[in-house]
Formats: sequence, structure tokens, C-alpha cells
Amino acid sequence: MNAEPPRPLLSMRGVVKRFGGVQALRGVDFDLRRGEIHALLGENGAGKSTLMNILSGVIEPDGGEMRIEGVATRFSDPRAAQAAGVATIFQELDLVPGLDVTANLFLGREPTRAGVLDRGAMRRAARERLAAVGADIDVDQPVGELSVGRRQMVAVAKALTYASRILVMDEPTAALTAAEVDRLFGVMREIAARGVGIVYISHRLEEVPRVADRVTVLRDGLVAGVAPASAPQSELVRLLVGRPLAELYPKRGAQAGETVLKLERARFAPRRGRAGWQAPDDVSLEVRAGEIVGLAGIMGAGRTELLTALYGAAGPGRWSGVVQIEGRPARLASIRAARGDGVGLVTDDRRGSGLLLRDSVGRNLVLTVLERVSPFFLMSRAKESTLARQAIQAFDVRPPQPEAIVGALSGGNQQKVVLAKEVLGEPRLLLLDEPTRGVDVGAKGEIYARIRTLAERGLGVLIASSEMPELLGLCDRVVVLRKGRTVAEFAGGADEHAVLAAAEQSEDTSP
Amino acid sequence: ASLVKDCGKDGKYVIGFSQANNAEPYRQHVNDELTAAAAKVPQFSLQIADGAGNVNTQTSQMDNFITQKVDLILISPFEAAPLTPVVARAVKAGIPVIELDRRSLGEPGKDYTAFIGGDNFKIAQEAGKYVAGTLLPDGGEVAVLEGLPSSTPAVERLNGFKDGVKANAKIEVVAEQAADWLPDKAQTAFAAMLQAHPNIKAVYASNDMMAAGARLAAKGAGKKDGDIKILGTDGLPGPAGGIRAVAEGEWSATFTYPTGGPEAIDMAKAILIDCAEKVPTVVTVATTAITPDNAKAMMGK
Amino acid sequence: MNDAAPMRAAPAAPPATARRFDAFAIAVRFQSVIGLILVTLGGIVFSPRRHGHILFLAPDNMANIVRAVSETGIIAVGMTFVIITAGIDLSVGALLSLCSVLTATIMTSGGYGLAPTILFVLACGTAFGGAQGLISNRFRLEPFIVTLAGLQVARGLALVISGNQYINISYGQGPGLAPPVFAILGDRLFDNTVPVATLVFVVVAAIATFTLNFTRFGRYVFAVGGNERAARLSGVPVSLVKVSVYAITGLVSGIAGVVHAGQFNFGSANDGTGYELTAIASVVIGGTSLFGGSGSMIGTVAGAVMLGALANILQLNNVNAALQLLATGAIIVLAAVLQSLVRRREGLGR
Amino acid sequence: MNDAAPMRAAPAAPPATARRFDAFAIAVRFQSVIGLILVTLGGIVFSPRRHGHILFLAPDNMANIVRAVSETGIIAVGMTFVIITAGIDLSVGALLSLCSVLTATIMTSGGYGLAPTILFVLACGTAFGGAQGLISNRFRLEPFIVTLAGLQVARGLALVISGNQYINISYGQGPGLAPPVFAILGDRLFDNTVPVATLVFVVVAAIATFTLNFTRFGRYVFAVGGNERAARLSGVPVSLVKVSVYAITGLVSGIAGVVHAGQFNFGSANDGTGYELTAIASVVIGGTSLFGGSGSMIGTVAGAVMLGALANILQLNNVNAALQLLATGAIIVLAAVLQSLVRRREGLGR
Ligand SMILES: Nc1ncnc2c1ncn2[C@@H]1O[C@H](COP(=O)(O)OP(=O)(O)OP(=O)(O)O)[C@@H](O)[C@H]1O
Ligand SMILES: Nc1ncnc2c1ncn2[C@@H]1O[C@H](COP(=O)(O)OP(=O)(O)OP(=O)(O)O)[C@@H](O)[C@H]1O
Ligand SMILES: [Mg+2]
Ligand SMILES: [Mg+2]
Repeated sequence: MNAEPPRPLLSMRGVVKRFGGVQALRGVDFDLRRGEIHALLGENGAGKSTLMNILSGVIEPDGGEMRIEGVATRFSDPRAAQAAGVATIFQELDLVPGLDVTANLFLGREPTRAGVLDRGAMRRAARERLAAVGADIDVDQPVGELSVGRRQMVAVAKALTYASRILVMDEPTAALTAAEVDRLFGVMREIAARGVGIVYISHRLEEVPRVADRVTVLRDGLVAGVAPASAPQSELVRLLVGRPLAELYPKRGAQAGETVLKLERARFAPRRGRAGWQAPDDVSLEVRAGEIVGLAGIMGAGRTELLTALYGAAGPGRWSGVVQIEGRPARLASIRAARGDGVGLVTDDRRGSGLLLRDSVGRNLVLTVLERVSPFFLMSRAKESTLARQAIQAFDVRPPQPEAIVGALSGGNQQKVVLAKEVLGEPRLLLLDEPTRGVDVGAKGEIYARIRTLAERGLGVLIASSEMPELLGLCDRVVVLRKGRTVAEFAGGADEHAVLAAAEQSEDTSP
Repeated sequence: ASLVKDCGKDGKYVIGFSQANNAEPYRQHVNDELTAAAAKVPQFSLQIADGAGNVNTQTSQMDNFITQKVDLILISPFEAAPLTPVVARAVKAGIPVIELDRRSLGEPGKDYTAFIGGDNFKIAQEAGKYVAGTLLPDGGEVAVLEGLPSSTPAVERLNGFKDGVKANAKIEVVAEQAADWLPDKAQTAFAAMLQAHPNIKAVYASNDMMAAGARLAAKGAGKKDGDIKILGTDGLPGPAGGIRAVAEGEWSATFTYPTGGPEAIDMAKAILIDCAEKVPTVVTVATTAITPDNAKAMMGK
Repeated sequence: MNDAAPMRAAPAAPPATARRFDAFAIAVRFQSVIGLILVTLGGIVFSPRRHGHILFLAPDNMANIVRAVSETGIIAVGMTFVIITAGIDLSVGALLSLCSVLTATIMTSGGYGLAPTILFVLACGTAFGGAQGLISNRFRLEPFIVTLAGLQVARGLALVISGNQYINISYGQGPGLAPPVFAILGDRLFDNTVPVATLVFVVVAAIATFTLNFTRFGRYVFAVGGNERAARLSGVPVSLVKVSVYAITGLVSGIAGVVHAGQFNFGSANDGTGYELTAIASVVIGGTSLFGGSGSMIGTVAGAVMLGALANILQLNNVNAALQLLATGAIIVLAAVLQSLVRRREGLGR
Repeated sequence: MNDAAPMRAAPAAPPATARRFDAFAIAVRFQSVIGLILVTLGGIVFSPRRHGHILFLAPDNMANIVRAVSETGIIAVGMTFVIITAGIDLSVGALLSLCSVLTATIMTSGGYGLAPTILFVLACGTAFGGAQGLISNRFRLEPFIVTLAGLQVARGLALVISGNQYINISYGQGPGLAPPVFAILGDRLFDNTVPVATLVFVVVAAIATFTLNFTRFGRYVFAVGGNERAARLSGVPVSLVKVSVYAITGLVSGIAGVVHAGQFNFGSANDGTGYELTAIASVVIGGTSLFGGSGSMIGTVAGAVMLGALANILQLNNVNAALQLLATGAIIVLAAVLQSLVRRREGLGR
């Protein structure tokens, strides 16, 4: 195993993939050696998951070739990839919530005896596998009842069992605590030592030198560079972003106006608790007009939950503490009440809850202002089209036709539509959840500029994001959330490590 | 003057038959009889349209016959009242209409040419009298299996039977359940009736298929043929029909509900070929009681 | 904002492909209209002739077709709203029957006058439909199961109200008689050519087309079906819309029930059986997706008429009932497959 | 790995709430069993009595109930697989009819012997169902619309094959006569107590329960319904599973068709109307969600028997058809509401 053969374990050459209007991969070369842990980096939407989905047989490439141990290979479905010893932990976990942990661990490869499921053997093996990754999880519990972190560990345990040649891990640490991450890295090293090649995708740059051997950076569907994991972080950032950060982020605005949102020891108790739903629990923060405030935190910290609850979209429940909008107690019982208070929300899931994908850009844009364009309930096509064209121009949506079908637009342009739609509603407090998720670098810059412009016009903006550079580069202040509580506050441009430390602090004591 | 202008021996005549609902076995029997009778007249060609148990569909089929200007229309209305307007429309368009089985609400000879058929109330009444007088002279408990509730024949047959058994004060109708003309529903319903009233001596089924279901229920309750007097209605021929069931002793009786098919074709011949100036406007065809006495003989027919 | 025009001239290449793509999409969007044209052509070719006249095209044959589909058409128009929200309503046929029984009963016993009777019946239909919507929305139940239960309840009520009898409507003045003007629903106007039932269908369809395409409510319906969560987050009153569409199917079932009673002078608990499936088929053939979010009212109307024309041409040629069933089944699948091809082409999968 | 036990003992607090929660969930999971017990209690209370005996509980009354539900029960058992994958099959009643016609026709004309005839009919049913699954899967069509078309096609075929006649089955030796042993399907065994049709139902239900709970295929069915994407990524042959469940409903419809022909000694193109709705109602009452991903075969069996027991007690008391419809509708909604309450409690919402 020491003598590295001339052929790499995996070699992908000139891989191309297109989704509708989005060119996800434009000819990517990627190599993986035996026993190597290879970090795959790139901003949101760079094409990392797409490349790995091709390797795992989830999607087929439009062009390019793939060789495993020198043999040209093409997987038509995930089963074929698994049979070839390629195991994957998908970014959207491949778990069935209604089935228990054991059933999930063996899904697709259940051991049987005389055609009958061998439940005893499965449960025993399930315990072993979970113990091997250091997870203490009841094997009989339905996966839907587990927290996000525990689900992640189940997915890891599941993939490890049949990773005989290649293991792909798409952001496995995003929902894990520091202790869990340490344990996971230990497991990864063990597996690599057995000669398995591991592709490791993460947004946490500081993890790279701790675990990886080499790094490939993707940018906009192209390889921006390959480097040893020991390369300085600044070098990696340059590869990731492709230009100095200063150009990406607009200049900060100077004067902040009156307080738009004020939370003091605010707490939201939902009437019906949900597994994995971190309710806001002791939140204190302030957003003033003209200000962009960031919300930092690890996955599952409750950022999305805070924004949804502020938008009246978290279902029935009770607020306590001080929750004021423009100095008055906020009415957040329903979305319509919150909107009446001037609150707007851009969701983190534009395809799932942001857009009518099969409808046109114009009809999507006016969704928030239907009352305005339909006096006496009759749609005014003229008003509608005027507003839509204004919004399209203001946000530079391409193509600029209101008739274009939204689902066919690129991710960045879809995101602009979601943002423009919300802005048309003329909110005074704009809540943005992951506003640049899955958007290419160019579009990111445009979106940042638009957000800053909105703030300059007097909006208060609250942004939740998993991209630390984005928060620190764009925001005037950054508030850190942990388990539903605000734990720290930093000024814009603060040190990334300090913010991260605050977000992750003392997580390992939790079960 | 003759009833239709273009009548005569040499013509070719299209007769349209608007059937109420092919899904009832009795209706297929009507179709068969009509087809057989029409086949004997070389000038006639018969078109059958299925109203599928839906007054709207049947109305539209009548409309189609009018559009096609068929020479004569036969109709078995699914329900009488709803088909009344379209029948009148056909007559107004100069097409003679002979109604089978159910009479529409107009005036015979004016709003429709003639009616040929039996009488649901009477046939069930006769069944009732047969039970009261012949089968159970000493009285006892009896049950009724009704057809699709609120449909004309179901209502009339139910009422007719109950009227008929009044002839014997010692007879008590202890249960009546709707089985929608279907054998499977009849089996289930009659099984429950037998459970609740083990002394039931006779059951009147408003059609033959329900009688077949009732027999299966009786068999399931451990009764032998004849323990419970089963009466059907329609008197369908063929291996699946009631005549055979009576002949083989499975049932006690069934009452033919005459199709009027041969009579209708005869009348059509009179109108179209013989250029009749007048036809009888109401022809009631008598029902025949099929009992063990005559069943074997009837089977041959 | 008038300087938007020159900007749009810039990207020259994309529109070309976009237009080609659109031609296909539009073709399928109006598949039912095209299907109707095809069936009409087929009708002309295969129609029996009499004295050289094409029977299929005879004005009274056309009138026959549109009359025959008027009741299911009225229902299909309402069903279109429900299906665009990705719902379904199986209770419509039974509700038609209930409303026809109500109409007949009140007409022949109440003597409350024509308009109050009709309004009352329509209110009952609307309330019944709305109640189903409320239950399904409040408890998050699949509309399939709620309206399946509603079907049974409506038929049961119809039987109870009619006392297990069919109810004839007789016309005239006095107790137990309905106002003679009500019988107009079974007539044909304008020189005996235009069935009044069809006129009702046309009016209902026109109002529905307008509502779907030109009002705020119509937009809400599309939004709820297109992406319920996005609609909710955009401030659309989703629950209200979802309840309303079932109230609409209730209302149109009521209208169809009144038309039924007026056309046939009759109310019966057994009528309207299977209308729900015909109505749903019309909607789907008309290009509205059962997945919700897209659909066309004109398509539904064309779909309903197409099914009627197909049945008509088969009947004119004396094709038997079995083959009619086979043909209808085949047409439904064909229409659905066409739609799915578009969905794929749009690259939107499901 | 036997040291796992102490590890699990650690978190003391959560299990307590978890257990309390489970009691409710289990209660609703087996709602149909509980419902069956309630209906049984109601039956006992409201049953007519004779010489102090409760008629409802009489063994032959029990036999009547289970016989009456056997055909729809057999179908419901197959439908459970389909519904767990979040699908639906409306064609089952028509397919039963087609298969009963096939059985009767071949029995009385072919003379191929009992087993080959039955196997051929079952193969036809399976192929018909599988074809619907293939079309729906290949073109990504809603199963609702595909099986709606399938319903029409199956009835059309049955009409063509039977010539719209009741095909009577006569028993005996020789051409045109069916082997007498086939009539056993209408009999009751063991001292005239156990209907053979019920035995078939029991066997089918037992095999289905085993398949759903103890085989890999059963797991796949749950996985496909629970999260199709995850199932696909885990290497579950999703398309194959989806086609298979429709082949299964086709197979059970075939079995029910053979049983129907054997029980009634005839095959008819008009039987089985509405069976699909009864079967779906049984499944839903049995606690299987139309949203897919969860369900119980025992629940389905209990649901089917419960509907039969409800009809029986109403019929024993000579309650009229209208009230029977109302009661059935109410029960269906009630069962569905119960389920939705659990879904919410589990926080799985939609
Ligand atoms: N199924 C799909 N349909 C349409 N577009 C897609 C699809 N999957 C990915 N894309 C688009 O392809 C591009 C690359 O996406 P991909 O998921 O590979 O990015 P990524 O590097 O994994 O990003 P992230 O860090 O957010 O996971 C994005 O613009 C995304 O919107
Ligand atoms: N009820 C749920 N069922 C399944 N997955 C869930 C559920 N709730 C949240 N998740 C998943 O868990 C992850 C984290 O949840 P969420 O986004 O709400 O947390 P957050 O604190 O906002 O973190 P982030 O914004 O970084 O994702 C998301 O990927 C989300 O899809
Ligand atoms: Mg990714
Ligand atoms: Mg989030």
C-alpha cells in the first residue's frame, strides 16, 4: 500500500453538467489517491455536490470521463456506485424519517435469512456500527425523532459500512459539535489508513489542515486550483473567492437610524414542539434602520427558527420578553400580521418555499403585492407589469422578461427574484435567511450590493448565514446564536475565529 | 293517414333502441329479445344505445336518434319523468316512439306513440298474493330485498309486494333492506336478516340476481333449498336466470317481467311496413308466474 | 421606466430557443382545444351522412353535444379551481344529486318561490363543499378521503330527504306545483337550437374563466397550488383559499343540481353517479395538472366538450358501449402523458 | 457489542415522555383494532336478542360478517402496499369484474383445468396492474389518473369478453362445465361455519402481513413512501418497487375476481362497482396514511372487518340505506381525523 501505483484510485476528467439554465460543472478534473483524505472546497453553488453526485451515480454527467483504478466507469444509479465500493454521505441526508435507525442503516442491503429479514442481526450490527463512530443512539428510535446532529451520525455510520474503495462526505460536520467532529476525524483517519480514498466537503477552512492531505478548490463549476492541505488559509481563500474580498462586499453604510427591531430576553414557546426545531430561547438584539445585522451560529443553532418565528411563520406559540417593531409591541401571531407590521422574509429554501417554479417571473414578483395590483379584487395587468419590470430592472434579473418561467432561471437569478419579490412588499424590516446559498460568486456580489442599497434606503436588515466571510464582510454587526440564545456580539469585520469560537463554545457538554 | 309518411314494404328502416342501463341483466335480456325479433324482419336494422343508468346520457342518446332521423324509436326510460321531454321532442320531430317497461308522463298517442310493458306494482303484488295464498297460507315472517332505493321499479315492487301480502293477516314483513339489485349486497343483507329473524319463511327479491344472492345467504345459514321460500322477479331465461333456478328447486317462484320486445317489433312492423293508421296506445303484457309447475316447460322456450 | 424596451432587445439568442420551446408548451397547454379540433375532424370524417349532410356537424347535433356535457361541464369548471390547488373533490356527483332532491322537494312542497328556492339550494351546496374544505384544511386531511366520506354523506342525506323516493316536479300554480318558468332549464332557445342548460354552462364557465385569470382570488389559487409554502410566506391567505375552492365545487354542484332538476323535472338520490370521474377527466384532459399550480379554464371547457363529442361520434356510428369505455380510457391516458412530457421538457420533473 | 445495554440506560428523562407519547401513538396506530372493538361493543349493546342470546355474537353472524368483507378485504390488503408508497389504485373493482368474467368464460369454454385457469387469470390481473404501474412510473403520471383510465379500460374489456352477459358457471364433467371443486369458494367449511372466501382472505392477509413486515420488499415499500429520494440514494430499486405494488393490487384484484366467480357461480362485467372506494376506506380506517410512508396491514384487516361489522349491526336492526351511508361517511372522517392528530403530535406535520 505504500507504493503508490501510477494510476490514481479515482480520476475524473473534463466533467460537464448542466441543469436547465445553470451550468453547474464546466469541465472539472479531479483526482483521488488511495488512502488519501482529499478536501473539496468551494463556495455555495460552486458545483461540489454536483461533482460528487456524479461519482455516486445520482446524476449522469453531460460529458467527461471517470476512471476508477484506471477503468472507465459510469454509474447509472446509486446502487451501481455502492456495488463498486463508492459510499456517500449526502448533503441532504438519505434517511427515511418514518423508519427506525436500524432500518435506515441497512436500507437497500438488508440481511435476510431464508428470505426473512434478520432483525436480530441487524440490531446487533447497528449498535456496533453506531458505537464505531462513537454515537450513542437508540437503534429502535424512528430517525424522524432524532436531532439533526444525531441524524448526521446515523448517515455517517450508514455510509461507513460499505465504503470499500471511496467514501464521499458532503458537509458531514455542518451539524456536529466540536467533540463529535473530533470523533469523526478519528474514524476518517482509520478508514483512510485501510486504503480507502475519502472526499471531504466542508465550508470550515480551519478543518482542512487538521484532517485532509490535499485540497481541490472549485469555483463556478471549474477547478480553481489544487493545493496541499498545509497551504496557508489566505491562499485557499484567494482560490475560493477568485478576487480580493474587498471587491465582493460593498462599503458599509455610516449612519444607523431608529430602532426597527428590538428583542430583549425574547423567547418563543411553540404550542407543539417538533423534533430538531430549536425554538428561540432568550434572544436579545437590536436592528436599526439602515443597518445590516448578521446572525451567526452553527447548523441547528436556531437562526432559521428565529427568523421564521419573527415572521409569524412558526405556527401557534407564545412570545415572551420584549419583542418590539418600530417601538411598538410586535404582532407576530400570523404571517399576515407580521407583514402588516412591515416585516418581510426571504427563506433559505428558494425552490422549496420561495418560488412558484412553474410560473413566470412576473407572476412571482407580484405575489406579495397582489392587494396593490388588484383594486376591487380585479387584477390590473398594467400595474402588475409596471411593478414587475421595475423590480426586474432594479435587481437586474436575467433574462429581463417577466414572462420567463422562474424554474428555468439560474440559481442566482432565482435568488434575485425571491429578494425582489420581498422588497416589492415594501418591508421596513427585512429578514434574510442564507441569501446567497447556491448562488455563484458574480451573483453574490450583486446581491450584496442590492442589500446594502436597501439598507441605505432605511430598511433594517437581519441576515442569517452559514458563510462566515459573508457575515463579516457585509454586516455592520454580527450577533452569535447558540441553541436559541444570543451569546455574543461582534462588530463587522471581526475575527472569524473569535466568532466561530463563540458559536461552538461548550457544545461538547450536550448529549 | 298512416302514422308515418315513408312507410311501405320496400323501405329500409332503422330502429333506434335507447336502453336504460345495460348493466342490469334484465336489460340484456330485453336487448336479446328485441334483437331476435328484429332479425326476423329483413327491412329492419336495430341500433341499441346504452343509457348507462344515467338520465342525462340517455337523453343525449335520444337526441342523437332524432338527429340521425331514425325511422322509429324504442325506449326503456331509466326513469320516466326525466325522459318525458325528449320523448315528446322525438314525436314532434315526426318519429314514432314506442316506450317499453316505463311510461313517460305524457299522454299516450300524443306525446308518445304507444306503451308496451308490464306493471311493476302488479307483478310484485302478484308475488305477494302468491306468498299469502299458496306458499304460506298459515302465515309467518317474510323479508323483502329492495332494489336501488328511490328508483321507480324498486319503489313500486316494494309497495306492490307489501300490498299483496296484506291478503293474509298472519303474514308479517319483518325486514326490508336495499340491495341495489346486486347479488353480493343481497347475500350480505339477507344473511343479517336471517340472523335477526331466524323464522323468516319467505323472501321476496325485487330482481332475479338478488334472489340468487339470497339463496347463497340461506345456504350459508345452513338452510336447504326449499327451507326458505325464495321469490325472484324478472324470470330471466338462460343458465344464470330465474327460470332455471325455479326449475331446479332452488327458488319457489319468479315472476316474469315481460320485455314487450316481440310485441314492440310487431307494432313497429305495423307502423313502418304495414302503414297502420292507428295502433293501440297502451299494451299491458301479462306477467307469468314461474313456479315449479311450469318452470321446466318454460325453460324449453 | 419606459427605457425598459431597448434593454429587452439586447439578448438576441435566447428568445429563439425560448420561442421554439414555447410553441411546444403552448401546443400542450391547449392540448384539449387541439384535441377538440382533432375529435371534430374525426367526427366529420367518420360521421354518418344523410342526403349528403354530415350529421355530426348538424346544428342540432352540436346542440346535443353541448347539452349533454353541460352538467358535468359546470362541475368540471369548479373542479378546475380545486385541482389547481392540488386538491380533489369526489363528492360532486352525490352533491348534485342531493341538490336536485332539495330543489325538487322544496319546489313541490314549499311554495317559497323560484328565486329563494334556488338560492337556498345553492347555499346548501356551497356550505356542504365549504365544510369539506374546512375539515380537510383544519385537520390536514387528504381531500380525497374527506370528499369520499362527503360523497357517502351527501347520498345518505339525499335518500333521507327524498324519503327513499324519487321526486317528480309538476308545474303549475298552487301547492305542490313548481313555477312553470323553472321548466325552461330543459328547453332550447332561439328557434329550438340553444339548450338553456348549455347557456348556464357558458355563463358559469365565463365567470370562472374571469375569476381565475383576472382576479386576485385566481392568482391566490395558482399560488397555493404552485407552492403552498411560498404562497403562505408571501402573505397569501392559504387556508381561506383552500376552503373557498371546495365551497366553489359545492356551489357548482348545486348549480348543476338545480339544472338537473329543471332539465329532467326530477330529483333522485341516484343521479350524478360517476360525474366526479367525468369531471376530473375533463379537467385533466384540459391540461390542468393534478399536481397543482397550473391549469386552464378554457382547457377544461374544451376537455368536457371533447369527451362529449367523442361519445357523440361513437354513438352516431352505433359503436358499442364497451368500445366507448376503451376509447375514453385511452384518451385520458394520452392527455396525461402529453402533459408529463411538457413537465419534463421544462426540466422541472415533478 | 453486548455492552450496548448499559449505554442505552443512560438518558433517563427522555424515555418517560417518549413512553407516554407512545401510548397515544400506539392507540391510534391500532385505531382500527380499537374501532373494531368499539363497533363490536356497540354491536353487542344494540344487537337484537333472542332467548337471551346476543345475535350479533352468534358464530354464524360472525361468519356472515367476515364472508361479506372477504372480497373487498382481499383488495384492501393489496391496496395497503400501494397506499404506503403514497399511491392509489382506482381500477381494482373493474379489474375484479374483468377477472371474474375471464374466470367464468375460461371455465365454461376452455376446459383447461382448474389450476391453469386460475393461474392464467391471476397472471392477467397482475399484468394489468403492473402495466398501470409502469405507465405511471415511466411517464411520472399521478396514479390517480392512470388507474382512472385503467378502470374504464378494464370494464370495457370485461364487457367485450362477456358480451355483457352474466356468464354462468355450471359444474360437472365435460365441455362447458366447470370442475365442481371450484364451487367450494361459495361454501363454508368446518360444520358450515367458516366461509371459504374468508379463508382465502385470511391467507392473502397473512402473506401480505408477512411480506410487509418481514421481508426486504416490505422495507422498500415503506422507504419509497417515506422518502423516495432517500430510498433511491440508498440503492432501493424505487421504480421496481413502485411498479410491483400495482402488480400486487392487480394480483389481489385477480384473486378477488376468482373468489367472486366461485362464490356467485358467474362472472359479470358489472360487478365490483365501488369496491375501490370501500377498499381505500378500509385501508385509511386501518391507520395507513394516504401521504405514504406508514401503515399497518393488521389495521387494514381490522378496518375492513369493522366496516363489515358496522353494516351488519345496522342491517340486523333493519336500519335503512340512508342511515347506513351516513354512518359509514362519519366513521371514515373520524378515523382520518384521529390519524391526523397523531401526525401532528409526532410533529411530522406535512
Ligand atoms: N437538481 C438541480 N436542478 C437545478 N439546478 C441544480 C440542481 N442541483 C444543483 N443545481 C445548481 O447547480 C449549481 C451547483 O450546485 P451544487 O449543489 O453542486 O453546489 P455546491 O458546491 O454543493 O454548493 P453548497 O455548498 O451550497 O452545497 C448551483 O447553482 C445549483 O443551484
Ligand atoms: N423538522 C425537520 N425535519 C427534517 N430536517 C430538519 C427539520 N428541521 C430542520 N431540519 C434540517 O436541519 C438543518 C438545520 O436546521 P435549520 O436550518 O433550521 O437550523 P439553523 O440554526 O437555521 O441552521 P442553518 O441555518 O445553518 O441551517 C437544515 O438542513 C434543515 O433542513
Ligand atoms: Mg453541496
Ligand atoms: Mg437555517
